Amino acid sequence: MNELRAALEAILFVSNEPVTLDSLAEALGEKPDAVAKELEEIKNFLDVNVGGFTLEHTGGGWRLATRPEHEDVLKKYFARKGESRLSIAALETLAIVAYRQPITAPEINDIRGVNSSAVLHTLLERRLLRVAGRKEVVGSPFLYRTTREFLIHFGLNDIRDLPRLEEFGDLIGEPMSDDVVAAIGVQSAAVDDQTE
Amino acid sequence: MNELRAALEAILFVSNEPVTLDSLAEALGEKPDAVAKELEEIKNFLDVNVGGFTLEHTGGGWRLATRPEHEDVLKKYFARKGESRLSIAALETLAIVAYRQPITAPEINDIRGVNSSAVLHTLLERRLLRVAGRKEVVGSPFLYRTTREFLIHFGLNDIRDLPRLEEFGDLIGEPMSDDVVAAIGVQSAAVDDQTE
Amino acid sequence: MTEDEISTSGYQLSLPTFHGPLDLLLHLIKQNEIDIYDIPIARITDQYNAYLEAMEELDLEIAADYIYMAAMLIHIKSKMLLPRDETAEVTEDPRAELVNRLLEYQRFKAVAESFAELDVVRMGVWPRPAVSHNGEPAEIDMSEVSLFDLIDAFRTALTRYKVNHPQAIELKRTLHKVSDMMAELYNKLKEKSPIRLQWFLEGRDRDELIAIFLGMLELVRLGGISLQQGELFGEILVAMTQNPLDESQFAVYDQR
Repeated sequence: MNELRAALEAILFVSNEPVTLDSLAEALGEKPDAVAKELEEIKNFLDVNVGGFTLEHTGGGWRLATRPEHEDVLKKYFARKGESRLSIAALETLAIVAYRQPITAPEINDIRGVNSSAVLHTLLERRLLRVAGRKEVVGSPFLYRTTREFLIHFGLNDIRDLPRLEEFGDLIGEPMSDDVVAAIGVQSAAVDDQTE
Repeated sequence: MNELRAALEAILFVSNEPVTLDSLAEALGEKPDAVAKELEEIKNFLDVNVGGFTLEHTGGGWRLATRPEHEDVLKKYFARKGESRLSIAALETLAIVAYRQPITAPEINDIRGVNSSAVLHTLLERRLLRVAGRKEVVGSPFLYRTTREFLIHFGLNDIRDLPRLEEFGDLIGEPMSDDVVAAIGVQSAAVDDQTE
Repeated sequence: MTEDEISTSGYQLSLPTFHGPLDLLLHLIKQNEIDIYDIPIARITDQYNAYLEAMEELDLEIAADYIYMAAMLIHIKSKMLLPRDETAEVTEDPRAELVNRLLEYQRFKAVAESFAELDVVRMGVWPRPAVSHNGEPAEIDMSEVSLFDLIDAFRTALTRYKVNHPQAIELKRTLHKVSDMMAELYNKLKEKSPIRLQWFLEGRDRDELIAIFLGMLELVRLGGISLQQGELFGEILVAMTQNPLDESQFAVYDQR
């Protein structure tokens, strides 16, 4: 097998951005002409033999990319995949509810600094959170709690098995600052009364 | 050109983590068998015709990845150092968790004869291990398990693909005499019940 | 095992480093070509201690784990010297547990070695770069989300909150008044006296503990309660005295 060509394929494969002829030639210690010739050959080879992606010569250089005709397939695939995925925002919201439950949406928004209603909706839909009554304050907002599914997912028998604050730093690997510990500490009493 | 195959190639190309047979079959509306057959064919085709990357069956799914022989070229081109190698302590800890999971830190310490908490933290951070609940014993220690990342890192498709523990270790010394066997109470039977 | 070059007072001395006491013992067994099932404990103990001494001379820190093993070896050695109980049905070899541990550790060490080879090879395997689809923010596969991620997410949120609200965490904290704690403790004692202090403190957070401690001292000072401890580090009992207190006066002791 052609070594230069294999090395080019490897670099192109790992690159997100178009790679320039010059940078390739330099890294591989080859003449730009030789590299250009190989790139053309890779392109031809892929066009004939591989239906799923191609090598395109764009303004900035060369890059491997999917073909337009697969856009729908990819969209569909990633839409399904998204169902089993959790955004960072959702994970954060889940964590806040876990440690501060029962908690209202305004309280969550306050901690996160952004509106969390869409994320809450997702978490309710995934059955990781549930509505557990209303808080007796102006507007009677819903109170949220974690569910049994939540416990099962994280391998916990009880919500009280969540890592405690003194274990917090150990697990993360750095000591927690005192005020953060204090903030976490406040909730430990609130967590106590949740028995599913 | 084979449409199913092209669609598979497109999905594999845009995925940076292993994709499962089921999710591919579902998204493409095909039978898993048919998809599996195509995947094998793509793998064979790449192994014969493409030097720069291959299709590997790892971490419970399939993914495109470069071959080990291009590590130097890639490091040079991307001016990246790559991840540092795992320490002996980390590898020992991984080995123990891989075969004895779920397992607690005290149990790991006991087998290694040394404290492993710093190593555990590194492995959690590199996502090679995860916390999977607590053990119901005094102190409720966390239970650790290997992750999908662990499987991918070591090129395993499933934790059960690990060789049996008995196959390891050129045991020093003579075979056990009968009275020693009686004294020790052969323990090796307890070793192989490792199933996820 | 690696050889660490250690430079001391002008000359180079090479001392192998080990990954724990079991690793060192395995090394000694191998070096002496000893049958692992029939370890001459006295000899191995001497060599083990000699190694620790060498480490000490080089000012290397000897972990507690090594010292613990040294003690264990001496314990086994002393047991070996005891006359065997001929009447016992099965004579337990004092070395049995150690042998088991060594065999088990040796297996995992071998696994670790094979992992090390894989680690090198697989480090050279690179996946496609992560791409965000439709500009969506980063996502995590739910099956891969663990308690570690959950804690980390919570910490990130709190840290960010702290940065954005330098004062707010302080304000949100439930303040435990010394007077409340005095009243709570005093009322408990009215129901039942004495009580175990440990029981009363259970499940309290740090702020509460401080308030309780201060309140308790005030109650003692006022002569309303007494504390008893039977032995050093023993259980502390809290009891009512014959001297009734005016609860409405507790608020005086709140400090801001």
